[in-house]
Formats: sequence, C-alpha cells, structure tokens
Amino acid sequence: MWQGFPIRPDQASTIARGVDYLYYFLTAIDLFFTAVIFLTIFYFALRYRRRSEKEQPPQIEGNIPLELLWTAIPLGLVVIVFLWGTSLFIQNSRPPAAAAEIFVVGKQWMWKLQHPEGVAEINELHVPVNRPIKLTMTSEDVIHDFSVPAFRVKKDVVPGMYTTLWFEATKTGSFHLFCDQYCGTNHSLMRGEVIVMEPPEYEQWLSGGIRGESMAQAGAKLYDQLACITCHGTGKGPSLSGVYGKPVKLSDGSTVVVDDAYLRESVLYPSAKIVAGYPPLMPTFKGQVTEDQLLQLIAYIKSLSSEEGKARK
Amino acid sequence: MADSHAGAALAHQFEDLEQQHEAASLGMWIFLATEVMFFGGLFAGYTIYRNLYMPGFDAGSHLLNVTIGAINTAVLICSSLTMALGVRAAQLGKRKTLLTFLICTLALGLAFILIKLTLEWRHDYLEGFAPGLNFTFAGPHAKSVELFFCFYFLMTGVHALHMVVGVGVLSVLLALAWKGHFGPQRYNAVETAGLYWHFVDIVWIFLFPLLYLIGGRY
Amino acid sequence: MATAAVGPETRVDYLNVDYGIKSWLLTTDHKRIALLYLVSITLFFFVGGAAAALMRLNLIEPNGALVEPATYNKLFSTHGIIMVFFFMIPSIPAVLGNFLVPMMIGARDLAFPRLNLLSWYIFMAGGALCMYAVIGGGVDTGWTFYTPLSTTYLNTNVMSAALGVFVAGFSSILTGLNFVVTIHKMRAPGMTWFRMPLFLWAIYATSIIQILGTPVLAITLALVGLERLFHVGIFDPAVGGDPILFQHLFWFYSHPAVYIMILPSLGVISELVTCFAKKRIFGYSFVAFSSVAIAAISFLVWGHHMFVSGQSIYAGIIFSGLSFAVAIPSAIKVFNWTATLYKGSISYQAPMLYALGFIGLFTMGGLTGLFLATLAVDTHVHDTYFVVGHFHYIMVGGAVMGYLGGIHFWWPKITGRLYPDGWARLAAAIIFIGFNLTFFPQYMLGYLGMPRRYAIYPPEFQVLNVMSSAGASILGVGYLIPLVYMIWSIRYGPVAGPNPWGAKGLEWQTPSPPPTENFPETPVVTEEAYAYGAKEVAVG
Amino acid sequence: MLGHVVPKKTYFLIFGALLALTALTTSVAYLNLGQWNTIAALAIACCKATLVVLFFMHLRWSTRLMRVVLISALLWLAILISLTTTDFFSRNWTPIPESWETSRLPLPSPPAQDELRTSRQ
Repeated sequence: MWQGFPIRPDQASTIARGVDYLYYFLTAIDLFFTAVIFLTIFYFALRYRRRSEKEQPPQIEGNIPLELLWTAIPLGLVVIVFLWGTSLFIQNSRPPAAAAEIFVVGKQWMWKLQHPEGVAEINELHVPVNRPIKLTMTSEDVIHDFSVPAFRVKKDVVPGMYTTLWFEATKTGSFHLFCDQYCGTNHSLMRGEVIVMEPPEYEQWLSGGIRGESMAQAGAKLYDQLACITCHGTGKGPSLSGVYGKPVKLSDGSTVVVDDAYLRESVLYPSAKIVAGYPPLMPTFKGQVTEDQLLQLIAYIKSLSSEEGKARK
Repeated sequence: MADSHAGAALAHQFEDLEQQHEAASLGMWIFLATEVMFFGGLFAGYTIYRNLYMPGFDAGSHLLNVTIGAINTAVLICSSLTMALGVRAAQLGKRKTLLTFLICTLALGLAFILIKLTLEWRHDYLEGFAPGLNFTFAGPHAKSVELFFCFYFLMTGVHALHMVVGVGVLSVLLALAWKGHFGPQRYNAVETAGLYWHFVDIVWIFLFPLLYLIGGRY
Repeated sequence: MATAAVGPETRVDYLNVDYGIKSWLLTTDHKRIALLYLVSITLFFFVGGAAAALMRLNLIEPNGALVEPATYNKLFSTHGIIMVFFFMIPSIPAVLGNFLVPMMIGARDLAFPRLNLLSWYIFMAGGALCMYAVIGGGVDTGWTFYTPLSTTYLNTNVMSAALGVFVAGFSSILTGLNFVVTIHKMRAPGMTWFRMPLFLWAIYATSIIQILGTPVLAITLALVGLERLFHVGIFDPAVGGDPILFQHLFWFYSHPAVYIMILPSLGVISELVTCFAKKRIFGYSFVAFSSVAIAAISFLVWGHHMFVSGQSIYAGIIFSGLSFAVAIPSAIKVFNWTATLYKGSISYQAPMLYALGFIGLFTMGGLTGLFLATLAVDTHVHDTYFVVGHFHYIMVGGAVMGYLGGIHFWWPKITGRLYPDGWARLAAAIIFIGFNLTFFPQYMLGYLGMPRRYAIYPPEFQVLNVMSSAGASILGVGYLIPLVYMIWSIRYGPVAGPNPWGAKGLEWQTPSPPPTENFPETPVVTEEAYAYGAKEVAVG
Repeated sequence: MLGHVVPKKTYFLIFGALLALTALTTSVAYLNLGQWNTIAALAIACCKATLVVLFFMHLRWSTRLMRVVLISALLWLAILISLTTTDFFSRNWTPIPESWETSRLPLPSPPAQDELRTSRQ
C-alpha cells in the first residue's frame, strides 16, 4: 500500500539499513513525546477550562522530584541516541581496506568520475554490486556535496582538499546522485545517477568503455611530460618509489605520512613541506595540472608502491 | 561647579547619579566584550593558520620591523597612562589638567597612527607585501607568507580603525572639556572613552608579539 | 497612525503626546522605537514572505513552474537573508523587548535611549542595503554566504547584501547591550532577579547571545567583503585559505542566532500560559535557568552544521554530544508549561491559542532536532528538506507563533485598543493548520533525499511538494488576516482598559497606552512574578 | 564623588612595569628558546594586559559584575578558538583507530522494527 507513497528511499547499500533503524527509533521517540505533550495539553485544556471568571485555581510552585525526573528521562534518551548514532557513524566513516577506489571531481555544475582502470564518466557512476567502493573527491571551484540518498551517504566535496566517502551497494539498479551543497546557478541540475551492476556486467561495461589507459598509466605519461624524472629519478629530489603510505621525515624535523593530500600539496605548493635532506628546488605545478591530472599523478605514484608499478619501472 | 551640574547631569531615566555611572561603565564593558569577540574572529583565524603554516608565518614575521613595532607599543602605553591620568583629573574636577592629558593622549594616538602609516604600511606596500594588491615574495613558503601578510594588514588595519575612532572620540571630549562640561559628578563620558582607549591598547599589546616577535628573532 | 484614547478625560499617553513626524523619527521613547521596529519588520516580513510564496509556487512543478533556477536562487537567498536578519532576529527583542523591558522592571526607559534610537537607524541602514541588493539585481549566495562561492564565483550583489547584514548586526549588538544594562541596573525597588517575569530572563539570555555572537559574524562578513574586493585568500583554497574556517566562524554566530530567534518566544509563552491559566509558572527557577542554559550551550554546538563538510570526524563527535545537551533545557521548558496548565483556570482567547500552538510545534521541531544532532542520521538528511522542515518548525512554528501570540497579548497595552477576538482565534487556527500542511511534508521529502535549494527536482517528489505549496497558501492567508484586523483595531477597536486579560506584571498596572514615563511614580514590587490566585489586580 | 580615585603613583608604577615588560618581551625574542619563545611572548602579553585591565581600567575597584563581563568575554573567545582548533588539528587523524571499532560502543537493541518498518510490497 505504500508503493506510491514511500517514507524512505531504497535501501541500496550496507549502510542504509542501520541508518533506517536509528531513524525509526528516533521517530518512535518523537511520536511518543509529541503524543504525550499533545494529549496532556488537550486533557488539561478540557478538564481545567475556565468555568467562571471568578474562579481562583490553586497555586503550585513546582515540584523538584518531577523536575529531576523530566530532566533525567530526556538525558538518558539522548545519551542512548548519541552513543548509537556515533558508533554507527564511526562504522560508516571507515572504508574497508579492500575497497576499490574511484575518483570524483566536482565542478560547476557536473560530476566527473574516474575509474582507476581509466574509464571516465560524467554525471553517471557505474559500480559493481556487493563490492566496497571508496570515493576520493575534490572540487575544481566551489564546495559541492556528493549525496546518494539510497545509500545514505553524503560528503562535501571541497576545493583544495580531498574528502572521502565509501559505500557498498547491495542492490542493482539506478539511484539518484545529488549535489547537496548549494553551488551556484545550476545547483539543482548538478545531478546524476549511480548505476549498480552485477560484477560480470560491470566488467563488460568497463571493457566496453572508451578504453584509454589506466589512471596510473596516464599519470606515468604526465610524469614524463612534466619531466619530474629529472629530479625525482636522479637523487636531486627524493625518490618516489615505494613512499606512498609511508612516513617521511621533513626538513623541519616533523614527519608526515605520504598520502593523497600530501602529494597534492607537494605538487602545487612544493615548499610547504620539504623532505629532509633535499634542497627546496621544486617549482610549483599550480596552474599546469588540473585536478583530474593531479589524481592521475597520485595514482601513478601510488602504483610505484605496489608490485606492478615496480615491475614497470 | 559640580553640584550645580548635578541636575543637568542626570538623565531622566535614572534614579540617581550612582546608577547612571554604573550603567555607563557596565555598558562600555559589555561593548568591550563584543570587541573581544570581534577581534576574536581574527585571532581564531590567525591561531589556526599560524599552526598550519608555521614556517611561512615565521618568515613573514621576520620581514617586519621590530624596532618600529616596539616604539609604537611604547607610544600606546604612554597614551594609556595619559588617558588614565586624564580620567583622574576629570574625577577630581580639574579642568586644565584634564585638557592637558586629553591633548597628550590625542597626540600620542595620532603619533601611533602616523608611525604605522608612514613607516610601516607604506614601506610594506613598497616592498610588495600587500596581498591582493602587489604581493610578491620570492623565497620559500610564498603562499603562507602571503597569508601572514593578510592577517598582518587585517589585524593592524582593524586596530588602526579603532584608533581612528578613538581619536575622534577624544576630539569630541576635548571640545566638551574645553566648555567645562565635565565635573566630579559628570565624567562618565571621559571614563568610558578611557576604557575604550585602554582596550585598544590591550589589543596592540597582543598584536605586537603575535605579529612581530612570535617567530623569534635570533 | 497615532490615535488618542478617547476617555472621559483625555489622558496624555506616549502616542498622543505629539503627532509630528519628527516626534517619531527623533524619539528616544522606548515604546515609540518599538513601534518603529514593528512597522519596519512587518514590511520586511512581507518582502520575505513574498519571496517564499514565489518559491513555493515554483516548486509545484518538478521543472519549475515559474522561474529560471538563477531567479529561484535569488528568491531563496532573499527569503533567507530578509527573514533571518531583518525579521526573526529583531522581531521579539526589538519590538516586544523594547516596549516591555523597561515597563516590566518598572523603569522609565532603557538605560541608553539615544543608543536605542541609533540602533533602529542602523537597522534601517542595513535593511536599505539589503533591499538595494535585492531590487538592484538580486543576490544568490543563500543566507549562509558560503565561500568560495560568495567570494569568487558569484557576480550578483553580494557586497551590498553582506554589508547590509554586517551593519544590521551592530543594531542587534547595541539592542542586546541596552537590555543587559537595563535589566542589571534599572530594576524598580523590590524587583529582584527571581521576581522578574520569565520574558525578561529570556530576553536577558538572548541579549547575551547577541552581544557575544554577533561580532564574530560581523568580522566574518567583513572578511568575505575584503576577500571579494582584494582577493586576499583567507577563505579561498586557491590562495591557501580554508573555506571550512569560514563555516566555523559563520556558524559560531549563526547557530546561536537560532536561539536569538526562539528564546524570546519561549519567554513570551511563559507569560501567556500563566496569564490564561491564572497560574503561577510551574518550576520558576527551572524555566528561568533553562533560558540561560540554552544561551550558554548554544555556543558549543555549531559544528553540527558541518558534520559532512569535511570537518574532522572527532570534532563532529564532540559537537554531536554537545548538541544533544540543548535538548534537555528545551524539554524542561515544555514540561513545565504543560504542568502549569494542571489545575489551572484556562481560557482560550487568541494569545493562548497561539501559545498552545507554539508548544505543539516547538515540541515537534525540537524533537526533529535530535535527528540532526545524531551523526549517522544527519549524514543522510543533511542539506535536505528535512533540515528545512526542522528549522521552520522552530523558527516559524516556534518563533513566529510566539511573536504573534505576544503581539496579540500586548496589543491592547501598545495601542489601548482590543482587536476582534473571534477573527484572531480563526487566524491562529488557520496559521496552525497551514503551517503543518506546509512543513510536515518537508520532513518526508527530506528523508526521501530531496536536497534543499533545488529549483528543479526529480518528479517523484512532486506530490509532497504540491502539498507543501498548498499549505503555504493557507499559511499566507493566515498571516494576512491579523494584519487586517490589527490595523482596523487601531481606529475602530473597543477601548481596552489597563488590564484586559487580568494579568499580573508591572506593565499591566499602568494605563493603556502608557504615558511617556511609563509609571506615574516608580513602582515598588512586593510580590513574586505571576502572583495569581491572590486578590484581583486593582484595575484603573 | 563617583568611582574610586587612584593615586598618581600607582599609575606611574604600572606605566613603568608596562614599559619594562615591553623591553623584556622584545629582548626575549632574540634568544632561541624554541617552543618557549611563543609561550614567553604570550605570557608577557597576558601580564601586560592584566596590568592595564586591573589598574588603568579600574577593574580592581569595580563591581563583581564588570569582572563577570570580562571573564565571560574571554571564556567565549576561548570557546571559539578551542573548538575550531579541535577540528583543524584532528582533521587528518584518519583512519579511525581500529580499536574503536573492535571495542564497539554498547548498542541498544534495535526498536520494534516490525511495527515501524513499512514494507514497500
């Protein structure tokens, strides 16, 4: 009977069900207290309506035990909700180690999505069902927000930094992708679809896509074009092989883990954090590489830390 | 002189001079609380960026002239002293002393603004340190140095704006004091202006180390 | 518009003391300034309301029935900026607060009457700048002015709108300052803190927020302006700044600002419930301190607007926990009002209907706030219509209902005239029904995933949107009715007398409309607030 | 007479102290104290501000209310700065420590879902 009048979106990811349970619990609390307040007011309103202008109601100053009671009950309830909501949130914020990575770049007013295999899409995201996917996202201009209601996931896409989000679709089909952060004139048109497919179909789709090179390969090409090798391969600059995910010591004595954000910063603003033992020679590549190309470079440097990358080298 | 003014000094909404006096001071203290928060936004931004971009902020700080900063600090502290003495003169109903100290304070305030304008900002601008106008910096951390100069100009700028307002207020007080407007029963305006003046001094007391010294000069 | 109370002997009151236009524009009488505010914010309310009406009309069809997305963006920005900064924030403090604070404590005026007039002029200057922004091409930042959209990417009148809000902020600060000093220093003999009407506690708490929060908004908007002018890059990632810092500074004020809007309403409701139930408030000190607690906690929770913004999740967890804390004092208030009704002698004149409607809507709005404080659920409903529904329940269902209830309650005191109670009750009912029909569907839309600020939306959301728009038309009618009979009553309403409701409180012990000095002589307070049940108030 | 009249001598003493502290903070900046440079600079600034507030601004002789106003302003400033920095300094602490997940927070049992869950069949 609810076919035409749904009260929740599809539950299409592993996260959805847990969020919905909590939502129902909160709705139940809501309905209960609303009912209690409404019914009490209605009852008092009828029972104690003014019958004559002269009547003098008894005066009650208050009641401390009652005050404490209705302080304690809401307090207990919100503590439960807080713990529940927070533990669920922590769970939902932590991408599984095995998650496949897809890169998202938002710009006014479209979504550009890149698969590591090299396939790029616009406003459509094809993903396999039952496989955790991690999105690494950034924006070329203003703040956007990547939201898929059917998956109950949402995260702002902020220029100048990488945010991440993960999900594991449990249902095949097509689901709305919205930009939820107001981003200018055509904000409401910055929409797309997430298309969840069975793994074989997905593989087929991947191979049927415009088969360019993989992101790491594109990155390698860029690496050559920009002549990164003249320093990073000769000892003038730090070697990039095998550094991804590892801590590295900086010239000011601190250490930093080489991650996406650090690599991005080092390409755009090389002098910000200099690896210990190297002179600050590197020029900035700001304005020379787009956000997409940055992601490719990062994918390439990342691949240098895996077996495949080493073999290629 | 004081007592003949008592009637005129009391506004109609107050019961007595004591109440009026306390209301005026309380009002000014509350206003200063809003000023704390107004500068607070800048201080919060400064704290965060300085900790994120420590080397750049230190490099930027080294480009400022400590001597001029310290001299200006001394100028402001002197002006605070003369202001405090001015308030004391108003409390005691000494018109001439009040006038003298108000003029001193005014002069010191103007000296501060003048030093800031000619010896610092003009110099910084000519050196190409004005973000958004002509910022050029060749060394490392150029981006963070620029951010430092954003904060430098913003914080000293907002502070100088407060100084200008303070100078305006002092000028009005001077005119009123000249006419013999103030007396032991009627010096709320001098006292509240004093509070404001000291507050602006305090802001500088924090700006000086934060902008000029915190990177270390060794 | 001033009317003399035609009594047996023509009494001089604050309205008929002078009719000249100068006597209004240069007045330092807190009651006249309150009326200046009343007229100004009513104008702003209908400007903001017109924008809302156009938005709801547009949303009848998924592809936009009326305007282009660009225009729609301007509509919701206008609606937000005008309603938040030029209607909600000044509504109760500047109108009812100005009128009542000195009268309730038995003073002749506020501590700084000229500052009070200055506040109105500053407010109008800010309003003029914003109206200029709206009329001269519009502004489409949303009321949140998020960077870098507002600083770098928009070519609309962002500067004048931001400047207008910046300027109006100082009016808010000065009003709050005036109230705090007045409440501290000008209370009549015998008016101790715990004899003060709860409205004053609420206004006091509100003023604290205005004083400590608004300056941060001012400096933030100043930075936005400078960034637009010089592109200095404090919030622009392209230059090295962090747009999330803007959000922190913005919400540091703008979350507490929500309590600037709702707290005074909570105070009004305490006055209404006690008067129309002829009861002392249940648990006076709990209600009083919960106002202060709400004001204090409101400054610790802003991060819940940023759960999905890229803010650290640890900060998110801290802010989530603190946000839940606001629920406790709010719940205490609702329970105490309900308990106040117990064994009362309840009558149902219009102000009481508004008050009861308020309690219901505030309960629903407050409870849905729990969803938004819960990290896991907020991740789903953030920036959707759920949020829109929630804050309209608080601000329109809560604050505006409280404001209207207060205006109806003190109207006889302000004008000396009674409005037709039947019409007023009808309007209250229409507003309650229209409101729920407008905003309840928005909760459902939100959970289904419809994002806010969408001019164009997927067709499956149409049914609920049409329901909401239909409700909005009822709500619009509901708001127009009081406008008509209130204006009518100024001229033709029956003369009210000093205390038409049989209420306690000093303001009812002086004639309506009150004389310029409020009280013939400074009153001496000898009893607690809401001393109902004792002997009748001496009328006359 | 309204308000407290402070002897001139006090003003001059405070004035001297302020100038001395200015000299001190400037010279300390020329020593290499590492982290302590920052702390020293801020501590000296706080001392100077306290002197100005207590003596020049007469807070020492003012009512308790004025002190409450000042303290609450500073408290609110502390709230603004500390909660904002909480975000900035923990932003890169991802991923969440594994231990957080293994020692799961106690979960309440899910509510009566059957009543609430609306099936779409």
